[in-house]
Amino acid sequence: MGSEIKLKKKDFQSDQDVRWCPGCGDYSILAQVQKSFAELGVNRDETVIISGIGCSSRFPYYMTTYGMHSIHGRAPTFATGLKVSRPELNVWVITGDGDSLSIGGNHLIHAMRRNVNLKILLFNNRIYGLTKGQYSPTSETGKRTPSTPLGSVDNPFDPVSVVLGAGATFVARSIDTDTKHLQEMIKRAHAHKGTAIIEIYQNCNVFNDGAFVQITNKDAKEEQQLRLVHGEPMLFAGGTKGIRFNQLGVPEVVEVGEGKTSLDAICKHDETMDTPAYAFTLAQLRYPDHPTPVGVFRAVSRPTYDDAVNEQTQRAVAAKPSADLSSLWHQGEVWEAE
Amino acid sequence: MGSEIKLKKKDFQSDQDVRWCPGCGDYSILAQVQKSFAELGVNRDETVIISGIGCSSRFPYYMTTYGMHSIHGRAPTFATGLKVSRPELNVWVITGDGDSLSIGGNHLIHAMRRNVNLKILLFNNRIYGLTKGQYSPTSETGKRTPSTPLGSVDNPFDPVSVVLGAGATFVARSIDTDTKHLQEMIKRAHAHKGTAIIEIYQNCNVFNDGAFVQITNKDAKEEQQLRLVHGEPMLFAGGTKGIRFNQLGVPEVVEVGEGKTSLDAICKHDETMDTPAYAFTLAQLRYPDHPTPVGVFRAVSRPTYDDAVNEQTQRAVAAKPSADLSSLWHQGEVWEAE
Amino acid sequence: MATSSTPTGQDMSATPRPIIEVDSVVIRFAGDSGDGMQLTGSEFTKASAVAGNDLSTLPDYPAEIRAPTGTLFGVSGFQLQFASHQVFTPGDQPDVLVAMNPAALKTNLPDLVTSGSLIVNTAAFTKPNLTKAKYESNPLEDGSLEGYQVFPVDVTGLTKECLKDSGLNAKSIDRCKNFFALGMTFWMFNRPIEPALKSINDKFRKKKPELADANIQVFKAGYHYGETAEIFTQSVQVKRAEIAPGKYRNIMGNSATAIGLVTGATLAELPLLYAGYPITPASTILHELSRYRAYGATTIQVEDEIAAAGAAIGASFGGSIGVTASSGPGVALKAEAMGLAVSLELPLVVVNVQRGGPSTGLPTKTEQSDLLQMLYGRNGESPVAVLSARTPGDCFDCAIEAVRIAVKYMTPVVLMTDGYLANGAEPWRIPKLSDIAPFPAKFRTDPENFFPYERDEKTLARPWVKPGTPGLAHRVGGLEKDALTGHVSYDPENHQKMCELRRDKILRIQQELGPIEVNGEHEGEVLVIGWGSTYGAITKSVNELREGGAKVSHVHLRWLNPLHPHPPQPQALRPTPWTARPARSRCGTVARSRSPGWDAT
Amino acid sequence: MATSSTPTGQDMSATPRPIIEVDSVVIRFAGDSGDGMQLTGSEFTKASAVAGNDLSTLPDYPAEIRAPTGTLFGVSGFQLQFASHQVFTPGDQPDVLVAMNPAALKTNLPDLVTSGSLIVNTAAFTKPNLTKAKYESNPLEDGSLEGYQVFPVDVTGLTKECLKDSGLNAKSIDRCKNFFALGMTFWMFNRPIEPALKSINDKFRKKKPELADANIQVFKAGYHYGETAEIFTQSVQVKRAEIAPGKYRNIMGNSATAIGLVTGATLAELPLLYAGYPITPASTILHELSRYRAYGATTIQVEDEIAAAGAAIGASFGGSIGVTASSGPGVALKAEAMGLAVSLELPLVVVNVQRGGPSTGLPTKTEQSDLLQMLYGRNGESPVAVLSARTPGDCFDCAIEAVRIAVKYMTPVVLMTDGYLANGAEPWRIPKLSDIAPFPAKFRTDPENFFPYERDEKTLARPWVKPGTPGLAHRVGGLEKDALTGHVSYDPENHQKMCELRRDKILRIQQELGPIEVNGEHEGEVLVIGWGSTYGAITKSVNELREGGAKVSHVHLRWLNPLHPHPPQPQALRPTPWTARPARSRCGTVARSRSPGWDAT
Ligand SMILES: Cc1ncc(C[n+]2csc(CCOP(=O)(O)OP(=O)(O)O)c2C)c(N)n1
Ligand SMILES: Cc1ncc(C[n+]2csc(CCOP(=O)(O)OP(=O)(O)O)c2C)c(N)n1
Ligand code: SF4
Ligand code: SF4
Ligand SMILES: [Mg+2]
Ligand SMILES: [Mg+2]
Repeated sequence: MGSEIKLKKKDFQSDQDVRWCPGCGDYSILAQVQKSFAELGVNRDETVIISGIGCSSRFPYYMTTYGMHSIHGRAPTFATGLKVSRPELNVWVITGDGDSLSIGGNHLIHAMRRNVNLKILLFNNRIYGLTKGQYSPTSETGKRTPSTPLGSVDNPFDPVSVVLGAGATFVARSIDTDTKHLQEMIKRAHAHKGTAIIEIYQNCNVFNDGAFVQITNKDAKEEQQLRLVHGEPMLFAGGTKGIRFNQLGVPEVVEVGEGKTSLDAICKHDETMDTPAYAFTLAQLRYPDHPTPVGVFRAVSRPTYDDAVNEQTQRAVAAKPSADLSSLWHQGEVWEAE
Repeated sequence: MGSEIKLKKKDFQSDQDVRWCPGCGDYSILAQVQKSFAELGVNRDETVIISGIGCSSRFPYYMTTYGMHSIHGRAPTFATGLKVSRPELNVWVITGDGDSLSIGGNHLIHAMRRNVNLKILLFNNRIYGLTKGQYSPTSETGKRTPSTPLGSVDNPFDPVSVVLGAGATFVARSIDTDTKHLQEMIKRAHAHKGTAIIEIYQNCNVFNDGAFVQITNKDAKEEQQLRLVHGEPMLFAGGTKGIRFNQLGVPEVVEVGEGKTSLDAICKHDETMDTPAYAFTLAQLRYPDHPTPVGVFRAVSRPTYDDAVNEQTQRAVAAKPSADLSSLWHQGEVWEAE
Repeated sequence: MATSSTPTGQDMSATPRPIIEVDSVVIRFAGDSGDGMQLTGSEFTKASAVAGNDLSTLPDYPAEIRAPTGTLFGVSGFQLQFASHQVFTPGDQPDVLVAMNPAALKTNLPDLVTSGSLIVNTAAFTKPNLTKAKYESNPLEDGSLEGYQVFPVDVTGLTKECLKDSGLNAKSIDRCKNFFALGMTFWMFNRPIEPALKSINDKFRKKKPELADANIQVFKAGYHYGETAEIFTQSVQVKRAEIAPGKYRNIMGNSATAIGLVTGATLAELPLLYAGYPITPASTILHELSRYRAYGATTIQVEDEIAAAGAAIGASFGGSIGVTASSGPGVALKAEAMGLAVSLELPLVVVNVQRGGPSTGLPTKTEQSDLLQMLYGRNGESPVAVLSARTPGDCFDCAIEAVRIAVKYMTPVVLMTDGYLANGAEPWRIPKLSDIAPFPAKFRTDPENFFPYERDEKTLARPWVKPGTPGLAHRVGGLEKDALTGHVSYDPENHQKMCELRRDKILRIQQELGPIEVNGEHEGEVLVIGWGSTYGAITKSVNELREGGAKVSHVHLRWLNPLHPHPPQPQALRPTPWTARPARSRCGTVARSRSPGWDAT
Repeated sequence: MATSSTPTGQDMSATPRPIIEVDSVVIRFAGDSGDGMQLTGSEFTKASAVAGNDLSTLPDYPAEIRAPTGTLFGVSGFQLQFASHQVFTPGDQPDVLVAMNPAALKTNLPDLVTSGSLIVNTAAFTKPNLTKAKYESNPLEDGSLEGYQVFPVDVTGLTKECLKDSGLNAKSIDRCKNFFALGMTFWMFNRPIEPALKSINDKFRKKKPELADANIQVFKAGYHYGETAEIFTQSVQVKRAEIAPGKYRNIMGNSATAIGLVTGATLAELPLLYAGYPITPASTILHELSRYRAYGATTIQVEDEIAAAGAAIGASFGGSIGVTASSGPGVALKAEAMGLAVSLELPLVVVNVQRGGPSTGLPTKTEQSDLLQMLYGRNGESPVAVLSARTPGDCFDCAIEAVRIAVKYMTPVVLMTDGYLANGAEPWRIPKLSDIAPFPAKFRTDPENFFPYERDEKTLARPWVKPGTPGLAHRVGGLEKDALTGHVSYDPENHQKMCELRRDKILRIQQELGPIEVNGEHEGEVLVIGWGSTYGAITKSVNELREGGAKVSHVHLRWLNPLHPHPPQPQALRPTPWTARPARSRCGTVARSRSPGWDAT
């Protein structure tokens, strides 16, 4: 379908009214996806966006691609069935922190394990938006919400650690309002062959306003964000600080510059490291003790599930060119009655 | 219930016929649990064993404690409800690799995140035993089973990595036939406050005979098992080899001894490391490239979910001594009609 | 206003004014989601309740959390019927509509009664707002409102004026305007203002004292505006309803369910463990219960509905009463665990706050279409007890009953409510402690001759044993089990016996039910059989028909499994030539239960 | 043997012997799980089929994978009825029992007909085995077998003797003994031995050639033992059954389902995606389908039943026919996803291979107790088409029909089978390609005037669009949607319309059904209505009663939703004074479907 050329952002905007709260971080994410798709020259008719349930999961309605607004937490299952049976399609999954990590946690980790060629955008606002503000599996301990008036008592998941533990081949993190970075991550995910997941820090101005403000606000940004760039030393705070691994393999924050740690000692980011332990180690860097990594944690290549299944099929077809209904029926002992 | 003293192993054996296949690894695990419970002086009447569905999940029937053989994959949910409401009970979960990591993956990771004071024994035979031999989420890629005659195409989970990604506080690995070690791990799990999980390599002699033979057989053992002992250097192969972390934090196998790497350079195991990245790194050591770690990967302390919930309750009760039905009913605007 | 009115000349306030007395009024507040219509409606409700009216309410939220301002799908409404007689529904068509913007007018006007009263906030009828509401011309000017009694008021402007010295910013000031509208309606319907003042104060004083003052000021301004501006030529009076003496409060269905559950657990002398996963319209049960730790209720929010059912069953195994609630799609996920509870024979309460289906359906709309799911939506023969609430306040009684039966019969009990009951409110007569008999749960402690599946002769319940009880350690599971020992049994005769026992145990609940209540004659021409929240609508219609002389009777089922035992006078049901079975479902879902005696319905 | 026998003097083998001719025989092989009884049974089945008998089989596995040897719960059985006439069931009571050890004798003897034949392996009647089987004395010696025709044979010893020079170890030799027993029965019933020899060869030659030789040797030894040892005083002959001419093979229900699904997909010109999660007794559908890649079937084993349903629906969205199968507890988990498929209006086939419930229940035993779950086990009004297979071979036709209807009506279709059908076998007449008309699926490709929920006039199906089709990109979801555009709609009138459309679409399937088949008169005294695998049992009983002169008729439902349209001759159903509705469930679960015309049943 190479006929559609030079699509613009607005070509990806459907005629449906966007129904998120004014000010919601979802608007920017939608815009960046539309913009990136336009720039990537994504074919609308060969793209399918599948979501679960949640505010974020309204996403497919606002795109001009094929789409399915499915059921809560199960989007990866629909996407897997679709992708295995139609590997040529471009399949994206939209999910929230509740959708993907509460009810849908199992499907998420299995998608990672299988490495189905899906792109997953996880809108993490650390809250259940659609059901009006209960705490989610990524909410900070002690959070007071309508369902936890005394404060929640469970420890949050770190989505990046969870998917790395499950064997993810591409993991990135970005921020709703960081339009350029988010576009870059979307494009990187698109380019990856295998399951690609981007955790997107998203503000819910109604139920969890300032969800990530300590990391994303203008003043804190430089100190609090560690921009991961493949091959580049892990520097932040305008290059005055950096990350170094100590002898136990534990990353430490050090001051960089003359009389301090030299630039050479700063670890150079390598998103292609074979062991997931490296990315996992970075994922433990967290506010307030450390700067929060943003960017691609891991991007490695492994055969995809859909490819493997379809290669098996091709081999099976080639091995049995005579397969037809008649041979299907006439298996085993056959006898004739007159 | 301090009255029952000096129980023996057989006091934990119920009158039900054990119905596993002769030769199944489950027999030994059952025996080690019974033995350890006897030695620990576990009170049978204050112990509840909850299982899912699978060969291994028949376990509760064979014990003289309280027990529940629940439904497939959901044992942690029953156990969580029980433990939160009856924190004084000693609650154990028995599960298989399919039960815990296929259908039950989500409950498993949420149990980890919450750190409910449960002890989970994961019988990993890398196969679905009860349903007659289909591949499981821990089966090696390419495995041919009745459901994958062309070989499975998905990558296996490493249970230790999965639970570490989810925030586990106590993680160990042991082997069905290594009776002493398994007993030690059971006792360690019992002593841990919080969710404790032991992955137990278990042989299924009927559908996956020799599941772990490369690691567990007598000849390979020394070369293939890395015994983790807190505070001890990570040595194997009779002390001739060891594990050292390189500058990127990646563990390497080195030869130890004169003219080779000195013992001081060998990493000393620290199960109490705050960052889960350390244990996660060890979990990446796998056959055939590395010796497989056996023992306690991680044992750290974090408030338990059941304690936290019950402390909140105590505070709430203390803050509202007048709480009774009448005050419950008379909330909000009340008026009188005559 | 639903009934004929008689003008009187009563002097109710400082300024003398003509007062019309009517039997009942239906009023609807409609505006943007951000306009505070739910708050406005509930303040009006409280005042009407305190004024002694009987009433019934119905909020109508948009599905979006915060829809963009001014849009048609972002309109939020709150309807209330208050009357000097018993009220069964929030009313069909409003007599009075308060429309805060064009979108609210557009979506709500079709419901207003002919020549009904219409209060509109003129300031909101701007070009952009009209466009968003898809009006081509301004309805306030193009004559399209002819036939209604229109009261155009610049609510926004008057609010601004009133708060110009408050020091509040423009946005905050604008957000006070609903209290101006509320004040006007208070004047219009002669509501006592003190409770509202107190309530506003309570709501805002602590967190935002400046808002408490502003809202009170605006509210009074609205009230006085009604009094002085003379745009309302008369004030309307609805007398106190004759209601049973006692203490009252307003109650919404989900609140009633929550406090009913706590009450049930207390009466059973059991701790309550509620495990939930949020879903509209069930979530507020979780929210409310989570405030009742001191009352013996522990709530946990878990990863999904399966975990919620599992945790509740685990708690019941431990000797608590395990409870979980959800709505249709979430309850569907609990099926397998409920089947286990049937097999384990443990008490469990599952509340289904129904909403529009199938699938995600219409999450914010009500429907009664999950009955067959609850009766039959499990594998195997897996009977559970099912009962249904009929009004918001009735949720309280049903919740207690659900706990009582679950514990007494060692069985899962399903309580059916719906979005209409969950969010609707009515005045609720607060019971006296002496009204309700406790029903303490009994636990087996005697190890002598203990068999986990031995049965109580009367209830067929098996013994409940708390883990920790010495000498009673035993194992239960989802495999079929021996009818006495509970050991796994594959024996077909035993299985037959167990299936019959599980069925019969549920049928035994019939012994708890008194004679069937019939509204009307036991013999007649038409018998209407209903269940759930259609109660109000059916009662109203049947009463109207009966007043018109029709021989219509009404039976409203509380229990759906088991059904009521053979009605004592079989002619009550059998000889009716025509049986209507209304339900709030689209294609007439009807209870098809297996209790004997009801085959003919 | 079920019917009267006439002795004849035919010469069938080298040795002349008296031959009894009978109409039908029921034989059961029983032994330890490790004794190979399933293999023995299926070899005997094949030979009987090739000999031209009609037949029906029933394996009976223990729940344990490998129960300890010699135990009562470790007994594995295989029963077979073969006859010279049409056979409807595997038979109630065996005429012949082969008992390989004391436990097998103990658990199976009660079923043997009075004076039935009993072949026992005497070598297994050792002290420890007798104890494990809970025998206090040896039944071979204590006279308790009086009344039966007992043939005591030292099967173990004779096998050992026969293989003493084979070079096999003792364990391997012991495992050959079932072929000795098989050989004896072949002689006893005059089965042709060539097919068995070929079959044993095929089975073992490749992997273990030494076993192929040993088994053949032992099999022949058993056959000759029967011939020469003269313990069987006569040989029994069951003539060919008169069956329709054509090619035949034996087929088990799950195999028939699997190849029926592939056939359906092929006829619809669609790729098939089967997503499954193992569960007894459904797993073998997954196993069999996973061998059919070359035939257009892709199978994936996923993390749970929810994922399986989701993946199947995702595939259907992509233009494949998505299929999933499970048994009760697993199907319960699919409810929510099935509701989505109803709302999306996509084709989907869900097979429920029923087993004993509730909960985990009796996984290895059959039951027909999930019908109401399939009809009603979803939130909201969520109708799906439901049909049921009646015999193992019928699973093939039903699977094709399920695919055809799913695609034609854009709806989920549930196919009900059960453990009895799944593992039972019967001779199956292999269709000719020309017998079955293809029904190619149509995909919308025209972007002109495209509305995702526009309907086909005849079927009410919406258009099916493959993602990738230019100009037809559209979005679907589980929220209620506009009846034409498919956009989200909260409008109550539209919802009413959609609920009715979804209901009517299923009702339209009635137009696919021919006139209702009645076995017997259209008017009579008793009408038996059945569904599913009770077909054989009902047919047999009804035929017997009819032969006895009773006015009994039988209607066997294939479709359970919709039910068959108003039967053309209403008297067929209506005026029967008594209607029996048997089903293989304990408390008589009965179809309660909403199709008009069936209310009176
Ligand atoms: C089976 C089921 N359970 C519960 C719900 C209710 N529900 C809808 S969205 C949601 C959580 C939304 O949170 P998240 O995924 O973080 O999305 P957000 O709204 O924050 O974007 C819940 C609990 C549902 N629709 N279906
Ligand atoms: C809901 C549900 N789905 C599927 C099954 C069938 N089933 C029972 S056990 C099992 C897997 C067992 O594997 P595992 O957990 O590894 O235990 P093992 O038998 O190997 O000890 C499956 C798929 C079931 N009982 N319930
Ligand atoms: S509730 Fe929060 S996440 Fe949902 S639309 Fe509103 S701002 Fe966005
Ligand atoms: S099948 Fe395997 S896991 Fe199951 S009891 Fe037998 S040997 Fe053990
Ligand atoms: Mg969220
Ligand atoms: Mg296993």
